[in-house]
Amino acid sequence: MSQLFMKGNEAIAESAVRAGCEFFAGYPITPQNEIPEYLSWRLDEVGGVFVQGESEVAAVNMIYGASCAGKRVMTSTSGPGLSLKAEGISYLAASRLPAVIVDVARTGAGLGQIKPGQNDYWFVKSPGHGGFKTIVLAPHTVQEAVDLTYMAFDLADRDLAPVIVLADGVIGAMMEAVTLPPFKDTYPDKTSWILNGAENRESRIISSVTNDLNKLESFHVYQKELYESWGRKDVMVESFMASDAEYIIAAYGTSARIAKTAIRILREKGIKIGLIRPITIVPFPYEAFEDLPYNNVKGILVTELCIPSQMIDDIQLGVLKRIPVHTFGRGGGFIFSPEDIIDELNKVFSLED
Amino acid sequence: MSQLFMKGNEAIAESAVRAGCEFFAGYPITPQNEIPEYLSWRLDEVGGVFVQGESEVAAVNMIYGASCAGKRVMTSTSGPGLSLKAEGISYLAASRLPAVIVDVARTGAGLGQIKPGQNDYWFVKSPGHGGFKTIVLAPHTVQEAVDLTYMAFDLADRDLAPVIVLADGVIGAMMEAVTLPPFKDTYPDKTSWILNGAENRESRIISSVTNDLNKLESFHVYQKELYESWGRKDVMVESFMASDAEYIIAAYGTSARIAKTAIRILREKGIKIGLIRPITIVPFPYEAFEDLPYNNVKGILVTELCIPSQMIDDIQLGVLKRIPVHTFGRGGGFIFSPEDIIDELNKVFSLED
Amino acid sequence: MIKVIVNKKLCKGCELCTDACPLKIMVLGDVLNNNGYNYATQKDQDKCTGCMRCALMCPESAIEIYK
Amino acid sequence: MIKVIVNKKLCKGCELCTDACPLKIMVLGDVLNNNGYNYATQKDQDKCTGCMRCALMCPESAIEIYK
Amino acid sequence: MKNIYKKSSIISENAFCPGCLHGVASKLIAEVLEELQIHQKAICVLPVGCGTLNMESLKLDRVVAAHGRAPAVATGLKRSLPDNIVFTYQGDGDLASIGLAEIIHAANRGENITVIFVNNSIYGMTGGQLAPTTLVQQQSTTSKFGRNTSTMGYPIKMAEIITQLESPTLVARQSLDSPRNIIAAKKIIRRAFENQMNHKGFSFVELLSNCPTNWKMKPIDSLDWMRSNVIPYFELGILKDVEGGK
Amino acid sequence: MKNIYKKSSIISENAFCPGCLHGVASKLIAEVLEELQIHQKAICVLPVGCGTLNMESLKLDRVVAAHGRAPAVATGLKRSLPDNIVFTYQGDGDLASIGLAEIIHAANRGENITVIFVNNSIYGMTGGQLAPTTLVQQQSTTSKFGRNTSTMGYPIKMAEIITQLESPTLVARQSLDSPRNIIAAKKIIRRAFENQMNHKGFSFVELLSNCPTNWKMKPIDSLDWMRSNVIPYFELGILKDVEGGK
Amino acid sequence: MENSLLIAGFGGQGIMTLGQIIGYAATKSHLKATYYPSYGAEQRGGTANCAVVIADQEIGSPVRNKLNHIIAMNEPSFKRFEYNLIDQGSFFINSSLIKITVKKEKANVYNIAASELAMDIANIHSANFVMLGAYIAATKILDKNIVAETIDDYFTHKKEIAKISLIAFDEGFRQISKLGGKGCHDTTFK
Amino acid sequence: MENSLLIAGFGGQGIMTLGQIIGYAATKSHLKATYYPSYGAEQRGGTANCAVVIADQEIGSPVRNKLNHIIAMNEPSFKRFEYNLIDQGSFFINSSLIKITVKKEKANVYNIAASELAMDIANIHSANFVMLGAYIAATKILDKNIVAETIDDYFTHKKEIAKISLIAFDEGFRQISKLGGKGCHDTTFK
Ligand SMILES: Cc1ncc(C[n+]2csc(CCOP(=O)(O)OP(=O)(O)O)c2C)c(N)n1
Ligand SMILES: Cc1ncc(C[n+]2csc(CCOP(=O)(O)OP(=O)(O)O)c2C)c(N)n1
Ligand code: SF4
Ligand code: SF4
Ligand code: SF4
Ligand code: SF4
Ligand code: SF4
Ligand code: SF4
Ligand SMILES: [Mg+2]
Ligand SMILES: [Mg+2]
Repeated sequence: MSQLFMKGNEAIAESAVRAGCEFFAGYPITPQNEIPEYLSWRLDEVGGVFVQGESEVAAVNMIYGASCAGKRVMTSTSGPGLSLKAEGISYLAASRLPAVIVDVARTGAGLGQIKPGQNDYWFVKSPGHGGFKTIVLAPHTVQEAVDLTYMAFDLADRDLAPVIVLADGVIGAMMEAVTLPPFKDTYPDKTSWILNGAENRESRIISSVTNDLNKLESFHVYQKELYESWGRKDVMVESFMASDAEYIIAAYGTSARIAKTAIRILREKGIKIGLIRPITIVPFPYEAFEDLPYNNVKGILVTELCIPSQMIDDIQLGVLKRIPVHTFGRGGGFIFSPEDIIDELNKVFSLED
Repeated sequence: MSQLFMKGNEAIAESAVRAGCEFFAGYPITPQNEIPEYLSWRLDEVGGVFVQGESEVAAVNMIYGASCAGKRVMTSTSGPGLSLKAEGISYLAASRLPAVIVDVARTGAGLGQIKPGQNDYWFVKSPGHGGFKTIVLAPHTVQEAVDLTYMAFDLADRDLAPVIVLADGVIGAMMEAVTLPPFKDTYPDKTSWILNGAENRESRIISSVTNDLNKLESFHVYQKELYESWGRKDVMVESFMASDAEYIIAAYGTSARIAKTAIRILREKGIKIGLIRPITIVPFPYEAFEDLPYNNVKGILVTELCIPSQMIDDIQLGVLKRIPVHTFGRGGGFIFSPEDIIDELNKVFSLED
Repeated sequence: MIKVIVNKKLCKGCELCTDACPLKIMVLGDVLNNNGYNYATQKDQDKCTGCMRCALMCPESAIEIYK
Repeated sequence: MIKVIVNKKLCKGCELCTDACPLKIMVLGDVLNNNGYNYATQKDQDKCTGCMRCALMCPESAIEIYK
Repeated sequence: MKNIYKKSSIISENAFCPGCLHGVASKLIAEVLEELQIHQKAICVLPVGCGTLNMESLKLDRVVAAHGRAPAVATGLKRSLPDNIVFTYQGDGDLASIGLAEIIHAANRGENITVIFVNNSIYGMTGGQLAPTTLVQQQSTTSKFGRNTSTMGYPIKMAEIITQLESPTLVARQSLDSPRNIIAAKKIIRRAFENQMNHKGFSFVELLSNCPTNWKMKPIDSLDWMRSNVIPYFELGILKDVEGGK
Repeated sequence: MKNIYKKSSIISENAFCPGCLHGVASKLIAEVLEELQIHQKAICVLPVGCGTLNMESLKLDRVVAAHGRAPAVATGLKRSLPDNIVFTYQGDGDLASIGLAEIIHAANRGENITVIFVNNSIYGMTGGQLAPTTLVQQQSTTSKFGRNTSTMGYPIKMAEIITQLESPTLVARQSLDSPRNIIAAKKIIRRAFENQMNHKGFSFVELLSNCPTNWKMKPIDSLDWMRSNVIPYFELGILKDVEGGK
Repeated sequence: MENSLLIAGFGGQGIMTLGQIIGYAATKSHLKATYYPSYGAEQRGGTANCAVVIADQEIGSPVRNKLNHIIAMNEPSFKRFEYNLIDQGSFFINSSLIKITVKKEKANVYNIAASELAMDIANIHSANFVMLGAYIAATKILDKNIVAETIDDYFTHKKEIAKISLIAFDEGFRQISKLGGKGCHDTTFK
Repeated sequence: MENSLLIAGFGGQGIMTLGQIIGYAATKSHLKATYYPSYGAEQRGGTANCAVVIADQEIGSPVRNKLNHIIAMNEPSFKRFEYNLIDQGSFFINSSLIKITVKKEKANVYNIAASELAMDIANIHSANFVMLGAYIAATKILDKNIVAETIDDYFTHKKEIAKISLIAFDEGFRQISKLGGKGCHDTTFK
């Protein structure tokens, strides 16, 4: 497979095309603009449909419609746009419609700044009203962004549910070599539930509302079981130099790759340090933290490109306060360097003393 | 003080008026319609302003504007509308604008059902993009809805931040006797930051964006400190018959008052059971669970009017898996009865055996 | 001959047909149907011209007309 | 007498003034300012009629005119 | 004997209040789709509002859109299934208030869909609040003393606004208050669906309706009120009809 | 010597690209506010878009609204501070796309505010995507082969739509491409603020502008393009002017 | 004391009004009370119901599935709630519209031809107040005069309705007082 | 091997193009590479910069604050990043626009009058390629021919620009090769 040097956003877009995405609706927002820009001509080439929605609200509801028709659908956005899609994502989840939603996160609440940040972690854990969850995949390289986007379509179709790919401004804007996946040629059969006219069959309804409260409650029970099943079979986590580690960095996405450099530097100095990197934010790899060798591990540093830490609670649900857990982050769109992480480790754990 | 038999929604509205709310913008949605309906004439009586927004998005941005002018402002909604307000709430938080947001929760994601539910717990924990939090107050009686709404305005002004009152369809729709608080006559002085024309002073800007990344990062650090300060001084929790309890029910809002009836019934049978009721969802009363007498308490049942449980993680962050924690809920808009809770307790703890 | 049949199960007693009938021969009866509505009936079948106004107006499609 | 003064700090060398000047006496100079722009200057002060077209057009309000 | 008027086979018992003209709007659509023999190709995008109640009674493929977003959902559907017949059924709160951007942009893009807009001058489903279409001085639960134009503005004329746009090919307004107008309404609904079948683009049919429950009137009185207040303000007729389409 | 043209004291160095007419729109507002002596009462509601860049350079009380929501924010401000001068400054993506419902409803309610609408036919800030106002066949980063009317519709004429509504009292369109038009634009901006001072209600001024960066043209070429493409489509003039107001 | 009552019937039968008036009257009587309307899609046409709890101490759950009293105004609600009545609970039945008999054992059943009685007084719309009168007479849960006052207050701007409602209320009260009278018979311990 | 380069200058000086071309060329050379543009509000007017990391193993952080190499095209970026250069790092300076001297000790400094040289070739817009030539010549981090090929590919639809860019690239390369030549002097270990 030949390697292409590609921008993260464009690689995500091309991966979606190869995964069989036939319908994309989006609305411009930095730092993800290359996704709609690329798809605006690329989908046309492969016979798909691109629509620039009049807003994020419209865009998410357009993919809602196209998903009803059985298409593989995607939308992408960043922070403020994700807020505007909250209602639509909730509708997708409640109507059991597959869809892929890409969030290329930036920093800060409100308008914030278009600079990168890992600020949407809390939000994507339940990105809308009504108490639902979606699978959230968090790539830390362009290659992984490609692979997870590709996979997201399959997960969405498997569960008939929206799936979120949570990238950040660094992943979206950077270029890196990637191997693109092949074009998908088989897709799950959706003929049993999609809307395409009630010809020779009973008419159907796709709806997030029902007057049959028992049916609604059954759906809530189903949701509960679905989320539990994710916990059993869909957790993805990378353990990097962590098996003998006395200190653990917990990080996802861009901050994890920065942490890797820090770890390499420290390992060269003989310090036993490793990384546990959640690849799925939902379902969260609690077990990776529950099952740490607590006789050996002395402490954990959670590093994120945001302030305050948003992952800390999930980590503690695994660690259960058995060892010290510290947090380190930069806000305001600043990106910490490997050296910054090393400094912080020295500060909280007196590593190199 | 005379007692009035009032509908929860109207009581919340009148309490807001007495707290000095001068500007309300909303959009109809069941089960909170009596709030805007009441305020549509009531605010006029007291010289305030009521605007029916063209949508929830418009409504939240209207209060954003009025808050810039230094007014005490409120909006109210239910589930789907809260999703649409996510971006605006994030802007309020990032622009440091005080505002009160009432969510009278219903059941289900998507359109769901207008029947009551406690389905927005996850969502209100970070109701928008960008990694921010708001104080969330959760009343379990109409009186408490009145008191917490009244208090919400003061908290919002103290922190220059949005505050959420999380009620549910039962609290909103039911009638109960209340004692209304007096009209506020003094308010915090906001002249140092509001917009009212740069006359005899420097011009000002209210904004959630700044090109000065250091300033933005300082704000993120400030947010972190603010949230930590809430944890130290703003936690509210009710402990009901819990001091000698061997079994604890953890519940908030309507499910807590149902639990109280169940507890009274069981106490009459000599069973040592009590309730820990978070009044503030954010900041969550972790300590109440951390500091349980674990030599005495045998188990916890979390009861919520939703499926799956949304409060369980917060409880575990306090309990740290030291004793069994079970969850019980009804979805689909069903309301469990005290007897249902008792049955569940018997099932999981063999209480009455 | 014209035959106007009101489906009493569907009728909600709204009286729109009684209003629409130019001859005022559609009326509400005294008896309640299962949903608690006094349903419509035609009181003077012979006069009916089959103009269909009643049926067109009925929001419940409760009126069928035969000729 | 008319005096046209370009604030070289503000000028972004967009040439809108050079286009707007009916006498084409506004031109960009060779020197870069601090922001890296070749800024505008008036090359033939005597011809200037003070019509203000250059100043009206300037998005930077970089042109002041004295009479 | 020959049956000269019968219930369309694609509707069943509806859930509207007694005397609500939503019932008439819905049955006309059912009749037209059946007559044109396109009911097996049709997909109905329902709104959030009393129109949602059609979800139990219209026997077509249906989807319930988020409040106001039916035109966006219809866009996604129609672009995916260009050979199906896609239409939205929307109320005035849904279409003219929260969903204003969506309807105007779908119209402006010239989506080849049909929009049936049931304008009853009020928020029916939520209990009678002011709608953008509520008449001047009309009372509602959020305009207790009547619509005050100085703070609430004037009733929005959606058909007129849509007409302003380049792309739409058929824009009309009819009323459901009388058998005669119902016949005219059916005719224009039929035209609107034929337009879509002929790939002529965006059609918009506004149907003036009532809400006896929230107008707090007996159904027959609500018709009188429509005739003396609603219809004079919202003029009936075909506002735009581009022959041949685009 | 007398200074006959100088920089308004309420603007400082702006952050727009070289040759961007946002600079002209902003300076005209500054000049008018200063001339009317209302700059100390004025509150500017900025959009999300290149107009946001005014946040560093306009020395007035300012607030940055969420993308498209400036009219809602202005509603909240003006209803709270009826004696201040409240205006929005919005781009075409902001006002005509995501914020379409907000602008139309603020206009329909007749809010006593002034709206300055800088229409540059593109999303400037985000790097040149198709806007609702992008001209037919015009290229953008999301319409690589030009605006295709059959899928993207036609450029929306906002001033014409606002004119349809009952409440607005002044609606006009001018262009910033030439000194002559700039003078006319300033005049109408002044009228729009006077309107507000006189409590006449909603005023809407659309200003045709450029985006040399994303049109990928030299600034002076962008003016030519405006003259030969933009202005012919978006006709200049006063579309509505209700004397005496309400 | 803690008493749970459910009132159920068609939309339009004044179910909610009744529940609220009982709540107001209880508050006036210095008792605790909650009123909870079951709102929902079902209101259009189908059944409407509300729950009223009266107690002398803080009320926990405002909704109960063990009911002390039921006022049933039509058949569907009769059927739906019959088995929620506790043993020894009281069932107030609008016998004008409900032709089924109570299957539940150990219930106090009061059949009141409320719709007919209301028709005799003025119109069918005051049937709810007939039931209220009967309910108060039979349960004595609230003082008759306080309830009457409350009705008067409730319709303070609708004097005519107040008058008719009070007559209907009295009539219902009378039916029980004179136990065994027309349209009312006590079927205790069936 | 892991090498971090920062390229900085005014917007419009072709900073991003340069970074991308180095990334493409590294990929072509079977090396790992990351390119990360600093995007942001500052792009309008102010400085633009991008980070390029080249390595023979998986690259962790694409952004470094310890830089092996800096290419500075204007003064503000010179000032901003000077102290991020590691000891023994190399500093490539467009001496046409930067008149300050490097204060940092232990740096290899290459002053190239890139803007002037570019002007001599065609126009100021190819100054970046002059710098690229110098950079490749001095660091030998990539093969000259592969970089030249990459430039050609990059402007595949803009033959004219490709031609000029290659000439500029060669010129920059030549400046370093003939070390000590016009506009270029090595100030190692200042
Ligand atoms: C986002 C959102 N906001 C508000 C609501 C509540 N809601 C339900 S229906 C409705 C409006 C109904 O009015 P209209 O569209 O005129 O339809 P009608 O019932 O009158 O036919 C509203 C506001 C909702 N479900 N979702
Ligand atoms: C909710 C939301 N969506 C999208 C964006 C990204 N965004 C920033 S500016 C802009 C549009 C700018 O275009 P326009 O309004 O025409 O202003 P211009 O820059 O052309 O003056 C967009 C889409 C955002 N900040 N927030
Ligand atoms: S119009 Fe139809 S529903 Fe109404 S009364 Fe007549 S038959 Fe019955
Ligand atoms: S068909 Fe005509 S005349 Fe006959 S009942 Fe109906 S409306 Fe009356
Ligand atoms: S118009 Fe202004 S900014 Fe542009 S070149 Fe002239 S003086 Fe400079
Ligand atoms: S004032 Fe008129 S003539 Fe003088 S330089 Fe400016 S544009 Fe030219
Ligand atoms: S509430 Fe109004 S619009 Fe809705 S069904 Fe009833 S009468 Fe019709
Ligand atoms: S991007 Fe376009 S609109 Fe924005 S400042 Fe630059 S030229 Fe102006
Ligand atoms: Mg309506
Ligand atoms: Mg624009």
